[in-house]
Amino acid sequence: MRDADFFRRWLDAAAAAVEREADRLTELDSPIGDADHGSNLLRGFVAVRAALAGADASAPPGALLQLAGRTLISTVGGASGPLYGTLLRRTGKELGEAAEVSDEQVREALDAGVDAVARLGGAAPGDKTMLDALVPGVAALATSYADAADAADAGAVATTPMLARKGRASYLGERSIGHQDPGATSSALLLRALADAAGGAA
Amino acid sequence: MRDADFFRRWLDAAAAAVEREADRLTELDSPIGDADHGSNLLRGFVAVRAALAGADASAPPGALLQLAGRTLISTVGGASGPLYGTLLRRTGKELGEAAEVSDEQVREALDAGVDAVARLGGAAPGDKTMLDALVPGVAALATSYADAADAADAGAVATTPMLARKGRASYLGERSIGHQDPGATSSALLLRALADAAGGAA
Amino acid sequence: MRMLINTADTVVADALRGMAAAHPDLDVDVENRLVVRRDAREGGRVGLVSGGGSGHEPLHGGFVGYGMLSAACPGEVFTSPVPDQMLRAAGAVDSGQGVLFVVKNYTGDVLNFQMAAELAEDDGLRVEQVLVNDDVAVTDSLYTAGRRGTGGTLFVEKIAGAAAEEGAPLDRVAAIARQVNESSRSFGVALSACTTPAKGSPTFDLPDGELELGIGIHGEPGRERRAMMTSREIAEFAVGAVLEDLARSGPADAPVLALVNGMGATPLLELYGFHAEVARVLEARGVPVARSLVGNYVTSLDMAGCSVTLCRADDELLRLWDAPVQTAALRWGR
Amino acid sequence: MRMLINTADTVVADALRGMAAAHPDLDVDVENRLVVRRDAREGGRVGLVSGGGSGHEPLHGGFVGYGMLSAACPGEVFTSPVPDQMLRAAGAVDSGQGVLFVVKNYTGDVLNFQMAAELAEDDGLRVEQVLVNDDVAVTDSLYTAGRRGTGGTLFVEKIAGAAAEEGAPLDRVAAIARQVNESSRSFGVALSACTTPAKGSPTFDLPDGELELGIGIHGEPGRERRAMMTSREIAEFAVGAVLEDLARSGPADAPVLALVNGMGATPLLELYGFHAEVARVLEARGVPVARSLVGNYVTSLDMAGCSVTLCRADDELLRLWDAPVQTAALRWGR
Ligand SMILES: Nc1ncnc2c1ncn2[C@@H]1O[C@H](COP(=O)(O)OP(=O)(O)O)[C@@H](O)[C@H]1O
Ligand SMILES: Nc1ncnc2c1ncn2[C@@H]1O[C@H](COP(=O)(O)OP(=O)(O)O)[C@@H](O)[C@H]1O
Ligand SMILES: [Mg+2]
Ligand SMILES: [Mg+2]
Ligand SMILES: [Mg+2]
Ligand SMILES: [Mg+2]
Repeated sequence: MRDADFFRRWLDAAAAAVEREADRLTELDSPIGDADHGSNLLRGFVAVRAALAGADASAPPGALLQLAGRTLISTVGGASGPLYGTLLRRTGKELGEAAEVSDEQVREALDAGVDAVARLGGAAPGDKTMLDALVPGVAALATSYADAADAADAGAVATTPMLARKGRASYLGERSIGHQDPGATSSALLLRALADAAGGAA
Repeated sequence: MRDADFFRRWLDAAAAAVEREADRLTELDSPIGDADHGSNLLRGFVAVRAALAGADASAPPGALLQLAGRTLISTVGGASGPLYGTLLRRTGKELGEAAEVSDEQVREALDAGVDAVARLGGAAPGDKTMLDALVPGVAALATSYADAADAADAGAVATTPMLARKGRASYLGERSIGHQDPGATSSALLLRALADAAGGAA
Repeated sequence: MRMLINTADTVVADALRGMAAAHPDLDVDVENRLVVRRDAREGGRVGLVSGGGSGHEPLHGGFVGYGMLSAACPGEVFTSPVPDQMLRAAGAVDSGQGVLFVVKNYTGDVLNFQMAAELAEDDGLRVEQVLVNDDVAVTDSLYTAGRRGTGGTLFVEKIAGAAAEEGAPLDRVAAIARQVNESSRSFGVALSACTTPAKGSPTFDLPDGELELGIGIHGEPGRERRAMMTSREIAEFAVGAVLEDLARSGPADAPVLALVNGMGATPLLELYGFHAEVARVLEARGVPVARSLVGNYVTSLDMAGCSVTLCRADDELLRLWDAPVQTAALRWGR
Repeated sequence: MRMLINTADTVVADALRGMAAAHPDLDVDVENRLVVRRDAREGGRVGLVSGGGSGHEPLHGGFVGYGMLSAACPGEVFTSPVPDQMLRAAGAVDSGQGVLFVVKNYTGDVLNFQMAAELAEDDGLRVEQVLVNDDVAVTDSLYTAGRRGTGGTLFVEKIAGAAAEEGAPLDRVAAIARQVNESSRSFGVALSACTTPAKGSPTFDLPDGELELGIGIHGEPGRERRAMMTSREIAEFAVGAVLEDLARSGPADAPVLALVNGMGATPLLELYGFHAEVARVLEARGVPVARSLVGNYVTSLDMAGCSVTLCRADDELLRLWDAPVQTAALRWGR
């Protein structure tokens, strides 16, 4: 079973990954975007850290994720703010009030979260967006957290040859081919952070 | 004695020199000026060519120089337009209506022209301006046209270590040191053209 | 990095402090990132709220005031604002007549404004939204993010703002805004990339002697790179693309409002020269230019380049365009 | 060369054609290089004529109109106009009340305007001249070319223009213009050099991470090169230099008009941020800011950087500043 501390460790590891990789994410967002993805997420996860630090010590997993999601929505802006915010809020809502949740519940909740992202943004796998990492990543949760991280990584890498159909990269048409999607890359970081949290607890 | 044709050849050679050296003059005007001296004179001397082509075949030396001076004033702009325009107009006025003039008259007329430039611009030799080529150049006319050209060349080169006190270069203060003055350089071209005209006629 | 800034993080807050100092007639909330017309709630007008990433100045903050926007929500550089800003802005300008959100069509702007609209409606406000998507360089389809909102935004904000100022009700202001958007098309070119404070180096590499055709206003490269063209050739290309698209939805010879817009680093001297070519092409094609605007209005930081926007204008749009406006960046008639 | 032009030779003519197309209310004479207020001769006002090299847009052509200039004479890029232009302009705007030439203090401008003034007087016109020399970066002495005319020119043209519009006689308009000049001081910095069309490459080499202090508006380097400074440090330096000089001729705590002027390629976002710092320094020194203007007004082609100009303003200057103006680039009150 996974308690609130597990989710705090996840979000903490995610924040650390974003801090570490912010410049690279912004760099990826330059040729096919507007060079802000790293600074967007950095602003958001710094705020998430602060929000979690201020949250009730007894807050259950679902409440923590919803708080993190609301914080991203209120601080990130851009496309990724509402999308990642929705991912965490929806996942949190699915987890409800329980103090501890099973890995199966985590998987189902994340599945619902990813669904909400797809509905909000109108994108599908293959469109060269964060969904190309999130969808295979969350699917692989069925085997293990480590597999999920690996699948998300592979999904992110696989966006390189894709032609973008959503987000700013789509404005480039054919010229979007040959660049890895920044959002898929940050999604892979999030799932790697989840695996780290799970690994540390194992 | 020097007839109208001599002065036509002078101005023609001057125009050719400016056409040839325009980029270099503009280049010299970049570090200590505003990067337009070459294009300024080019515009002016192209117009002078046209004006002379349209001038009465019987026009005497004085009239030709006045016409060239007026043309420079009406087409060049900047500092060099009124200054070179005044040089030629004043020199032309000194030559009066005579169809032929002696070298001594040429020297005296140019002397008056250079004086007019000094009065108009308020500069003196040593201020890092065209006067640093014109004054020694016209003084050396007392010996020969070739000496005048050499003296003007030397005068232009000697502006390099000077601190500018007039014109745009003066805004730079100490930083004007180490650059050759563009106006002194074009003045040396004018006197070299004069020597060429005299040499060709000799 | 050649920027006149303190730190990359404070660029937007610093600019808002400067707007506050320069324009005492505006309510500038630096903390909450809002520029609000001081008398926004007086007169019982429909509120007009826009916003988007910063870096496009004077859009949108420079267009807040009499006859144009009621409030603007500046996001971080090239990053759409967060819903909290639009929600607060809506609350600050609503006088019971409802609020129109003017949203440039970017995924981020659309999602954030949408969230704000839902929250505002939860609060009991009436909110309409108009999406600006005037950029013909981008293929429009159900399966893409669709066309970007660029120069046409100025026309929408000015003309809808004039309607709101006259006291038109929300549905009418929204309808006019949509009409202006549907009548507006833009095309942009870049002669250089721009540099965001966060990245500190140009967003793409454009060798001397080449240009990008079909750029947006966020430093993204265009659809196509070509060898440098003359101002005349660019005008022919850009106006041609705009007119071709515009002709699909109306008469090809209707009078237009013409905006020649600088991307930030192109001198006004060049923009006027370009406008001469735009006017020439329009004349050759028999399109009367009813009004012209030349300058930096919807920029992309320090990018060199320009865009041209044409808006087919009937008498009513023209009348609203000519109506008095008093903002930091657009002003006439008072 | 990243320019939106046809050819280097046609830049000024092309821009004038564009002005003619954009502003049907102006008389633009492309051939003779003149921008004239259409009703310049009506109303029996003193004529206000200015001009100078092109590349500083919107100065001067953008300031022709009601309450400001009667005519502008654009020279080639960075090259003062020729006397023929000013003479023709004087003839076109004189209604018998005489003409004031507003001349920025550069050798070329001074000489060409002087020649024009003499020719105009030969034609029987009354001509006064005012020399603008507001740039404190340059040492003023009898033995040099003296201080440059920069941002203060806008204050002189606006305020003297308002006086002329009110019907003040020539000597009074000239006296006000001189008072404004004597009350104005400027200081400029460059973060990059500019590129003239004729040369096609930057006028000087400025490595990343350095800036030039005390630049003019013709792409000339400044007095001093330094390691990059923050916006706050630059404001402290520039405002300090301006105030120190201004204090020599009047009370140190008099209200000022403040102009934060972009050199061409610096985004408005940054200019507003810089204005915040300027306002902060002025407040710390107890100098009230009566009015602010932030934007690109007296530029240096595509140079990145800015200048700050302060003009000590008594009630009468303030009243004339606030008076209506209707030009392409400055407009309020009508
Ligand atoms: N419609 C969409 N659905 C899913 N993800 C999207 C969508 N649009 C954009 N994204 C993701 O968002 C990322 C960009 O985020 P970011 O740079 O922060 O926002 P913006 O594009 O507004 O600058 C893209 O790389 C892509 O993965
Ligand atoms: N007061 C002056 N007296 C004499 N020559 C001058 C004076 N001021 C400038 N010059 C000359 O003019 C030259 C610059 O000419 P030019 O570049 O055509 O004009 P501008 O300085 O107006 O751009 C300088 O190199 C200098 O030789
Ligand atoms: Mg982005
Ligand atoms: Mg020069
Ligand atoms: Mg963005
Ligand atoms: Mg010059």
